[in-house]
Parts: sequence; structure tokens; C-alpha cells
Amino acid sequence: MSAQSQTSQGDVEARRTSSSLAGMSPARETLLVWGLQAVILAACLILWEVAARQGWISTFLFASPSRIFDVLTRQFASGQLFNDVKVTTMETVLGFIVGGVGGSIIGLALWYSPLVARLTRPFIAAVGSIPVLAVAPLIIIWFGTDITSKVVIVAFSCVVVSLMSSYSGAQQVDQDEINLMRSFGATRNQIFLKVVVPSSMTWVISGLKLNIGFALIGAIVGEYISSESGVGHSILVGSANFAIDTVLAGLLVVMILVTCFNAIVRVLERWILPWKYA
Amino acid sequence: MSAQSQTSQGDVEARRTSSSLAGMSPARETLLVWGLQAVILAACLILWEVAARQGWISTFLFASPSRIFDVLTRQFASGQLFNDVKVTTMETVLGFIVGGVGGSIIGLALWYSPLVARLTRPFIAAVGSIPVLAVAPLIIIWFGTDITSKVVIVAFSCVVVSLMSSYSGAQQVDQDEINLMRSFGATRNQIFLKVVVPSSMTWVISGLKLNIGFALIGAIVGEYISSESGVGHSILVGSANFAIDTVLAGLLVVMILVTCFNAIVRVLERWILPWKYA
Amino acid sequence: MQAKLEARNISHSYTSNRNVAEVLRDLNFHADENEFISFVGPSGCGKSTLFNIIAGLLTPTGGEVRIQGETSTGKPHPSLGYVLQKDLLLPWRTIMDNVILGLEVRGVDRKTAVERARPLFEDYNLKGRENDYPSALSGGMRQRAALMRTLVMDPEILLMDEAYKALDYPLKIALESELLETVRRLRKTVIFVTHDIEEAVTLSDRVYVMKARPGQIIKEIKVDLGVESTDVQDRRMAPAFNHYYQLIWKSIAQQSLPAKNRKVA
Amino acid sequence: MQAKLEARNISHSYTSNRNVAEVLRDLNFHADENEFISFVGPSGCGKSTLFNIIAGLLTPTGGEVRIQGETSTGKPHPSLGYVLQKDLLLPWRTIMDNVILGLEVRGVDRKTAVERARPLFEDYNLKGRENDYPSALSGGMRQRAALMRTLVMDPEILLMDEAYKALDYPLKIALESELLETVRRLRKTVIFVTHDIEEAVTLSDRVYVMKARPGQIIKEIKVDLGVESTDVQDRRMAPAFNHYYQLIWKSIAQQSLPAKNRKVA
Amino acid sequence: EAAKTVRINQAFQSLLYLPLYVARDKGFFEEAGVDVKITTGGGAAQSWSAVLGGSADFSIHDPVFIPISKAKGGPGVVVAAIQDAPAVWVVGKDSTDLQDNVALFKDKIVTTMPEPDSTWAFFSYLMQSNNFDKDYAKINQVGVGNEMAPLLAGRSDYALGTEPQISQVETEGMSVVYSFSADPDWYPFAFSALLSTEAYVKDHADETQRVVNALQRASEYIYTNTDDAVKVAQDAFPDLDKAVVEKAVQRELAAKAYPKEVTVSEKSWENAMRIADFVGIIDKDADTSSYAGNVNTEFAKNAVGQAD
Ligand SMILES: Nc1ncnc2c1ncn2[C@@H]1O[C@H](COP(=O)(O)OP(=O)(O)OP(=O)(O)O)[C@@H](O)[C@H]1O
Ligand SMILES: Nc1ncnc2c1ncn2[C@@H]1O[C@H](COP(=O)(O)OP(=O)(O)OP(=O)(O)O)[C@@H](O)[C@H]1O
Ligand SMILES: [Mg+2]
Ligand SMILES: [Mg+2]
Repeated sequence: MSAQSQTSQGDVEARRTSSSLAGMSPARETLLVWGLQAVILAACLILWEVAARQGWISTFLFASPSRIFDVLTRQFASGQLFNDVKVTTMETVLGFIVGGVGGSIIGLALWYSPLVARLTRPFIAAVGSIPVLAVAPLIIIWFGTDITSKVVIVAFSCVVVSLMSSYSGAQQVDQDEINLMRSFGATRNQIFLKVVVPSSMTWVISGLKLNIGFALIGAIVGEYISSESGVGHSILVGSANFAIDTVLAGLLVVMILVTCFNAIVRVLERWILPWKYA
Repeated sequence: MSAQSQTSQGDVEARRTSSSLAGMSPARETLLVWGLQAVILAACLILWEVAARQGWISTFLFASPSRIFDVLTRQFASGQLFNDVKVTTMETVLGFIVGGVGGSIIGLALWYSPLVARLTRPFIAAVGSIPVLAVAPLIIIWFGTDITSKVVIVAFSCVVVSLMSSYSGAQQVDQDEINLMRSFGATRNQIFLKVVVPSSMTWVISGLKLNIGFALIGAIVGEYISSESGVGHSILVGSANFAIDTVLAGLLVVMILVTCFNAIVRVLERWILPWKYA
Repeated sequence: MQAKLEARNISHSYTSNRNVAEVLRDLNFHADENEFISFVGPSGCGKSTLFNIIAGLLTPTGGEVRIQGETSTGKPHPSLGYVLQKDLLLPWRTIMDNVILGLEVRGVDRKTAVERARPLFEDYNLKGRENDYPSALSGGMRQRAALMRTLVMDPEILLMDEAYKALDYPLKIALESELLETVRRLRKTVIFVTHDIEEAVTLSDRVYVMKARPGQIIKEIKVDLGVESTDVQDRRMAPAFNHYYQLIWKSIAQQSLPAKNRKVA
Repeated sequence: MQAKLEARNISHSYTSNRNVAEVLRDLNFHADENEFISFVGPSGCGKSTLFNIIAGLLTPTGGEVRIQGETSTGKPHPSLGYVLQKDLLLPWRTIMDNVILGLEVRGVDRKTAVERARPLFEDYNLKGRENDYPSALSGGMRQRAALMRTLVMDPEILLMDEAYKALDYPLKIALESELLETVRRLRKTVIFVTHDIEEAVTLSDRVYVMKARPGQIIKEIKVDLGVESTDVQDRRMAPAFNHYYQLIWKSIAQQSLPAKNRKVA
Repeated sequence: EAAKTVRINQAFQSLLYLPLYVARDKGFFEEAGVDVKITTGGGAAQSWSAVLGGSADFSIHDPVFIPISKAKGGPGVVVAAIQDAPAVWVVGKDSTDLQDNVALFKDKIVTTMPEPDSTWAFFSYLMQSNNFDKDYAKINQVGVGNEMAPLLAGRSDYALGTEPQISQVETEGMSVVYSFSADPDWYPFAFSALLSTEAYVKDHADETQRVVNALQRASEYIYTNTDDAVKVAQDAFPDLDKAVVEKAVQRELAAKAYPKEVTVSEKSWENAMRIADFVGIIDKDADTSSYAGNVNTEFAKNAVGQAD
């Protein structure tokens, strides 16, 4: 982002200050945040459990942490949990790579041709508004019911966000930086690789971060459409039989997965954008 | 975006050049693009129709433009089309305002407290990964089956993208611009309103644009969960009858709606960011 | 008399990742009412850092700044006006709206603010550009707009970090003369950074010369041109001008050169 | 002899929304091999615009630029090196990677490029900062890095838009002397923009004076200081210096001032 | 001889399909010499698409998809019954029995699946066949699987549902007030069936026969070894309360919902078509809806005969 080409004195310092809490060291700060998060989480769970035990809320409709925990224990013991997580993770990761990374590349590449970008814009937006469920029969007919169809659905769920986000990024590139490259006689490919891509990285990564959630939702929806295992399959079975605790146990697993994927992308980000964290 | 505070000579010129086709006037250019889009669309439709008529593809599985057109004509004549569009538009627009605009405001407001932002980040990401379908029973219990529940679902579908996108924007604000405001003795509210908000607008709008599609998907999914009318209801009925032409007719309506909403947001954008189009 | 602004034992180090870079060490200086002081020194010696500290934008790792006798609380003091080294015009505001930004922050209503800004557009040769966006301005025009944005606030103490660098000569002379005149008339205090020795001599009452790595004040030079005029051209022609020019030149001449160029000037 | 670079009837207008602003009208000038020419003129008169046109970044609305006798095709010419008015360091590259950017574009492998850049870090007093990101540099350091980025390409024709503006005096003098020496030795061509008349006189063989609204060349001044030395300090002391200084001063003195300041200098 | 692989896609993991799970868990498929792979779609349209797209050989759901498919020129054949009764009940907070008192639905809010799915069709038909107009009771449509939510949240008075939801909400204090299977006009009813394409059945007659044989055995087994069948059901739904599952299976048995013979009878076909026609998704008098044209009884009859 060219925003940074402006930053100078005081920037790093100010950034540090603005995110630091009462002058703590970054490591202690992180620990504090984790601690507080754990406390918040624990408080919510305890409140929920108490409400369920006291009969303030119906456990049939809202389950309770202990019942969800029972479900997970049982699923863990039978090996189902591990298998479900494996299947869903596989679908999600493959689809994310195809759709998220692929979409980012296409979105950036649209920088090459404003004409193509303008021409395709409404079509892309239109395609992005297709609810996967509505075309479930077509997806099964084209891609079957095995992992391919889930990967396609996950990729489809990611591609538009990544595409539009990275395209927005490529549009934001400072024209003066491009002029600088042109003054060196750079080819369009060089301008693309050395300026457009790195300068759009913040947008690309922001799109990928958004897509972590969408990828998982895509995998779940894909498993709704057809499946024999996976976290979404487990949710579907629970939901078809009105077993809210099974549904919520599945959701919990989904959330844990998202948190893990997020942590991974965050590490990747620090590695891709070292200059932001120097 | 502070990127622009850098632009100077050559910028406007270069921007104009990069998007203009062989030195055409902007108005003629727009006409050309529209024309080409119409041609592409027509070509696809004709190819599809011919393929269907020639029996290259099964109309049972893939319908055909003329059959979709028949469905729409019938729905139009019976008044169902108008009513469906009205219902779905209402749900979408209300939910979009609550979720998209609300999410943007919350995302920007997180700028005030890096601590709150850090604390809530994983929770927001986790919530963003909840597939609405999985919590359908809870939504019905809490919000019933009338328009409220659809508005809630649409809002929920929009809120995370807008929140994360606008929060990313607020994070990108040039620290030097904030320092400038501080040097004027500006309060945090003033810094927020006069620098953070306008400088994040590109991100906010990019989030809102993404959300147009999600809002409509949300409305359709909401109508899947409970409904008596609406475009999603019509798609659901078609899908339950295995009437692919009805399903695709519904999808076509959705895409047209998205295209219209996009055009509206685009006009709003020019109005909100005049300096980008000066 | 109490100094208008006083810096005591200012030290600063930047910490990034695992590195700590000492930038300023133990700076002491002061500026009185109706005084114009300048800092000259090699690029990178910490002048902008120092200004950010004075302005309250950066908390020094050591020492304190006192303004009118009160210890600065780390918040920008209302009587300070700061012209930053970068122009930092907000791209989404027209030039007029950029210029009145500070007034707006103070709660001045738009009409009054515009009225106060209008004459500056004339002085600074930007008449007719009020409604342009910053992207349509040349480098010098942007610099002028940034200058106007601070001056329209009419601050008691002015911090100016290379404020005239992108201006053409005649305009610079005219604006500097005007500044000097205003300072005298309204008994303001100006703290100035420049690389231009001529500028330092013609404008300042006192000049602090700095060295780098770490930034320290190595010399304080009292300038008395013996000329009452606030016209910079007149001051430039003063017989004493050359003396001070040489004095400053000598104290900074060697230090900023790369090793191989270090010969006696 | 054919001019190294020649501009014929250059005109340019910016079109934004519905407004058309005429910025340059009918400029003609040339620069020969081993010649140093400067443009001086009020801020906003179109100097940067002119440079963008020469560099092939902007297509003029009228006229043509010829480089070594060939009409420029609107693409940057490989023998041109352009130091832009803004530093434009890419924030995601370290200083070293910024400096070798142009070489990288030319396909020079990294190792060779780094070897060619290394001595410049010494000359420009940036040794030890190779691996910093631009955000950790002071204004003058950034300016120097931008200068190095162009010079490391060793171009035949150099376009420099206020290239020395943020440098401290001694360093500026040293670098200018070095530049002059290189130009003489390698028979380069330099086209220079500055607001500093002293700089224009000490460096240039010819000075073009411009006026604004619309930008036009109003005077061409041939400078002959009668000094062979390329040391800027020596040239500054040449007896003829004052004559040229006054000449240029007179031709630009009045035009850029706001109406109320227009008195005879 | 290596067992032949057969792929079955069920619309849901549902107690309605208990014969399938019994055949799998009790090894009937294995003994019949087929290796059955079961996948789950999220609804009938998906399951049927899996067959059409070739990623499954059979699907299990509402057989009305066969005449729909045929009406549009598509393939399809009903091979064996899985549910032979309209195993749908109405539950409500108010325990007043409505079996012979349908008029009491007046002005009540009744939750069903979305139009034109089965419970919506059932209730609408029930109202119409009693000559009540459309607004006699207010129908509240929600997605499949969610019907009990509005009832429990107090947002509706009654809900139509299938097992195990009925037994579940009974433990939450709701009462069954109406049973469709108990109505002589509705029983028997082709509610769920094993479906395939003519082409597959023709080319894989052997596999088809084996699958049907196993299902026939399983259906009988449910009636003869009910306790074991209940255990299979409990294993298939480990997260549901065991007592609830048992009650649900018993209710299904009482309604004769699991077929004693997997043959889809003409009567049960006609009953099903009558409702579908009422809803308007097929024309019961069209050739494409005929019993003969849709139902292949050959395999089922063989299976029943073999078992005797
Ligand atoms: N992108 C643009 N759109 C519209 N007008 C522009 C644009 N860029 C420059 N101008 C105008 O063109 C004129 C010349 O600008 P230019 O930057 O060439 O001036 P300059 O001589 O380099 O000034 P300075 O010495 O201040 O850098 C100015 O009036 C400026 O406002
Ligand atoms: N954010 C930062 N992080 C790390 N180091 C920094 C940062 N800002 C400045 N520095 C370093 O501090 C030193 C002083 O910088 P400063 O900008 O104050 O210098 P300066 O005297 O204003 O220079 P110039 O005359 O070039 O503007 C330089 O070595 C610079 O690299
Ligand atoms: Mg500085
Ligand atoms: Mg310029």
C-alpha cells in the first residue's frame, strides 16, 4: 500500500503506542489479551450452563455446554470427531487454495485490462450472488457427491470475495509508483510483479481473512448438499433430527477450526508483509 | 486512503489514460462497454438455447432460456413476480442497512479501542463462520417466521464482512495524518470523524459492495428457512419440484436485483468520494 | 523572565523489533517570547524527531518539555502550531477545507473560518485553487497550503520543519519577510528547522547547531545582524551576514560528509 | 551537432471533469551532450509537468520531444534517468532493494546490482541503513535514497526535479560537486529543476527561466563562470557568480509574488 | 466372489429410513453380496440429482420425484418401499385430541414444511378435504427439520412433524393430537421409497435384487426383532436420548410405517399421487404418473417371495 510510502518519523512509534496497553511489552500484552479472552469465554459458558441447569432456558432448544461437551466426548471416543474434522479441513483447505488464492490472482490480473475488468464486473457480481443451495442439483450433476463437489463449492464461496478484494487493491495502487516504474522502462509484467502485487497485498490478505469463514461455511453447505462424513454432515444429521446439542457441537468445532486457520493466516501475513511489522 | 495524499502531477491524467480505451470520451466508452456486455450476454443465451433445442444438453436438467422466459412471463402475469421481488427487496434492503451499514460503523468504531478490537477479533471471526442454516431453529425461536427473521439473517450475512473490511480500513489510516490532527489538539472523536472515517471510505464501500451479493443470498436462505413468498421461496418451490427452469428463473431475478443494487451503490460511491472522481 | 518554551535533557530512542536506535541525547534549549530560533544540522540528526516531541506527538524516552513554565503533558499544547516536514494534505478535502481543518477542530464555524483563510490564499498565491483537490496541485502549492493551514490558526509558538523548502525564491523571500514582521509585531515565538544557512541567518535570533549519531546540540550561535528591518532582502545584505554564515558553515561543514570527502573547507 | 534532447512546441493542458487547465504553452528548448541546463520558475508553472513529458510519462497535448534526434514515442527512453520530485520509495522494499529497483527492472542480477549500489551508500551517507524499511528514515535520507536509485542506473541524460531539496548544506555541496565532476568526465547531460538560484548558477551551463499561467520560457541565460573546477564551493566564489545570480533573480523576482508584494526588488 | 458396490444416497439421516440402517448394521447387505456405500444429501432434490448425475445408484426419499421427472422427460423408477404409511403427526401444546375433530384447527397457527413439501401438502389437503377454506387455519412454513421450533417457542399452536421429532417434543410437554396414518383414507401411502433409473435397474438387475432382498429382510426384522432394531436406531442417532428413539420406533411400528413387504402397492401409490396432484406438482391422471409407469414391483415381489 502506498500509504506506507508516506510514513516516516513517529510512525512506528505511534503505531506501537496506539496498540500497546499502558506501556506493556508486546509479549505480556498478548498474554493479557489471551487471558481476558479466556475469561470472557468461560464467563459466557458458565452463565449458559447455569441458565440451563436452573431451567431458565430449555436445554432441548438451547442445549447446554455440558451436553455439548458430552456430544464431543462421544464423537471423540468413537473416532468420528477426528474423521469429520479431517474431511472438512481437507475440503476447506483445497477449496480455499483454489478459490481464495485463485480469485486473488485473477483479481490482481484484472489490473492488466481495465476493459476486461469493466466488462466482467457485473457478471462477477451477479455470479457472486448465487446461493449455492439453489444450484445444489446442478452441482451434484456436474461434480458428483464426493470431495470434488465440496472443493468446488468452497472455491466458489471464496472466489468472488478474493477477486473483488484484490481487484480493489490493484485499483488503489499509487499511479506515481507506476510512473516511477515506467521511468525505468519497466514492462507491464514488471510493474505488475514489483508494484501492483506487493502494494495490493494488504487487500489480498484482508480478502483471504474474510474467506476463511466463507470457506468453512462453503464446506458445511457442501456437506449439507451431499456427504457421508464431515462436520457439516454431523450438523445436518443433528439438525434433521432436532438434536440441537449435536448442531452446536458441530458449530463449536467449526469455530475452533476458523480460529486455527485465522492464526495460520496471521502468521503468513507477518511473513508476507515484513515491512508492516518491522 | 492516504495513498491519495501522495498523488500529484500526472496522476489524474494517468488514471484517465489507464482506463480509457483508445482516447474515447468517457460517455462513449460507457456505451461501448454496455454494448459489449449485451453482446456477450446475448451470445451466451443463444448458445444455451440452441444447445437445448438441438438436444446437446438436457432441458430437464439445464432448462433453456426460452423456458425460463416462459416461467417469468407466467409469474409476471399472475403478479407473483412483482410480489416476490417486492418482498425479497424489502428484506434485503432492510437487512443490508442494519448489517452492512451497522457493521461498517462498528468496524470503524473499533478504531477507538485497540484492546476491544484485539479481544473481540477471534470471536467476530468465529461468529462469521456460522452457517445460518445450522442455526435455523434458533433463529425461528428468537425471531419468528415473519420479515424480522429474514432481516436478521440478511443483517447477519452482511455484518462480518462490513465489520472486518471497515476495521481493516481504519487500521490503514496514515498515522501521520492522525498526528497532524493531534497537533491541532483534536479530540479522539474529531480525529475519528475527520480522518479515520473519510480515509477508510474506500474500504467501507468495498465491503458494502461485497455485501450486496451476501445480502441477497441471506434473503434467499432466510426464505428457505421460512417463507410464504419472495424470490427465494419461488426458488425453493421450484427446487422441491425439481423444476430447474423455475429455479433458474429465480436466480435470474436475483442477478438482476444484484446488478441494480450494484448500480445504486456505484452512484452513491461517486457521491461519497467526489475527490476520487474529480 | 520565564522561557516561553524550554526543553530539559531530552533523549529519545526508537525501538523497532529488537533494535534500539538512540536518536537524541540530552538536549537542552529554550526559546523566549518574540524570539526566532533555528535548528540546523545534518539530515537524520533528529530534528523532526525533536519537533514531534516538542509538539507532544511523541513521548521522549527521557527529559521533559516545558511550555510557559508548565511541564508538557504529552498532549499537543493549544498555543503550538506545527508545520510538518510532509505536507499531509487530506486528499478527500478541497484546499480550502484543508486549510481550515485546524479551525474546524477548534470549533470555529465554517463561514468565519473561510473568511479568515481567504486572505491567505491571496498572500500565498493560491487564489482560485480553493476548490481543487490536493491531487491537482504542484509540489510547491501543496507545501504552501500546508503552511497556510497552520498559520491561519495564529498560534503563539510556531514549529516549522523545512516549511519553505519547495517554494520558489521570490515567493519564499516575500513570505519569510511577512513572517518575520508578524513575529515581531505579535511577539510570537518561532522554532525553525532548515538546511539553508542563508535562511537560518536572515531569520533567526539564535541558531542551534546539531550533530548526528546521536543527535546533540554542539553549538548555540546568537545572531545579531544589527538590522531592524524585517525585510529578508535587507537582512541578507547586512554587513554582519557573512560573519554568521561562515560561523555556522564551519560548525556543520565537516560532520555530515562521507569520510572520503572530509577535507578542510 | 545534433542536440541530445530537444523539445519542440510543447504544450499541455490538464482535463479534469469539465475543466481544462492550460499548463504549458509552446515550449522550445534543447540540451546538448555534456551540458547542464536548469529550469527555474515560480511554483506551479509546470516544471514537473514538463519533466513528466520529457520522461515519456505524460503525453503532451501538443508538440514533440526528440531524444538523440529521434521523436520520443511516448515511452520512457532507456538513456533517461529521472529523479522525481517526490521520493516515492516503495514501502515494502528495504532501502537497498529500493535503490537497485531500476537495475532489477533492467535484468541485472541481484548480486551485481548490490555490488554496484554499495559504494553509493558510502557516498550518500546511508551506510548501515541498507536493510531498513523507508518508514524508518528521515526526510533527507529518503530523498538521498531516491537520488541513488536513479544514479545507480548511470543514465546518459539525467532529469532532476528538486533532487537536493531535503539535503543538508555540506552534503548537498559535496554531492553536487561529485555530480558536476561525473557529468564532465562521462559527458552526460543533466536537466535540472530548482528554486535555488545559487544552485542554478553554480551548476548550470544554461538556465531557462519560466513564467506561469501558462508555463512559458521567458528567458534563456548562458552561464559562464570562467571557472574550470567542478567544486561547487569554488564556483560559488567565482567573480562572475554575482552577475548571473542577479540576472536570474531579476527575471523571476516579480512574477511569482502576490499582487500586494510587487515592488521593485 | 467379490461383493458388488452399490451407492445409495439418502435425502436425510432419518429414522424414517430405519430399514436401510438395519440392513447395513445387521449385515443383510453383506450377506446379500452387495457392498453398500451410503451418502446423505440435504434433501430430496439433491438425492435425486445424485442419481441423475451418476454419483449414486439409488436414492431414498419421497417417490413423487419419479413422476415429476417423467413429466419433464426424465428417467426414474420406484423400486421398493421404505415408508409405507403417511407417518406424519400433529403435535400441540393443547392436548385436546383432534383426530375426529379437525374443525378445531380454526384460526390456529400450524407449522409445516415449506410448500410443496409433504407436511404442507398433508395439512392443506386435510383442510380442503374437510371443505375448509384456505384461511381456516394459518399455515406457517419453515425449513425442513425446523418445524418444532416455532411450536416450542410459543409462536405457533400446532406443528406437523415426523419421528423422532414427535417423540422429542412429547418429552418437552407437547401432545400428539392427530395422526395421518390413523386415517383410513390415507393408509397405505408411498411416503419414502428406494428409487433409481430404468437404465440402472435394467443393467444391474442382479445388484438391484440383492439390495431389495436385504431391505425386505430388514423390514421384517424390525417387526420380529424390534428390540434389536431399536438398538440399531439408537446407534444411528447416538446423540438422541435412547428412550426417545425407542418411543419413536414404536410409534412408527404402530403406524405400520415400515413396510412389512417392500412392494409399493397400487393403493399406496394412488394415495400418494392424490396428494401430489392436489398440490399441483403432478397430474395424477397423466400417463407419467401411472402406477404401472412408475413402479417396478418385480424386484420387491421376488424379495418378498424369496423370504417366504
Ligand atoms: N493532475 C493534475 N490535474 C490538474 N492539474 C494539475 C495536475 N498536476 C498539476 N496540475 C497543475 O498544473 C500546474 C503545473 O504543475 P507542476 O506540478 O508541473 O508545477 P511545478 O512547476 O512543478 O511546481 P512546483 O515548483 O511547485 O513543483 C499547476 O497549476 C498544477 O495545479
Ligand atoms: N519511525 C522510526 N523508526 C526508526 N527510526 C526512525 C524513525 N523515524 C526516524 N528514525 C531515525 O531517527 C533518526 C532521526 O530522524 P529524523 O527524521 O528526526 O531526522 P531529521 O533530522 O529530521 O532529518 P532530515 O533533515 O533528513 O529530515 C534517523 O536516523 C532516522 O532513521
Ligand atoms: Mg526531518
Ligand atoms: Mg514540481
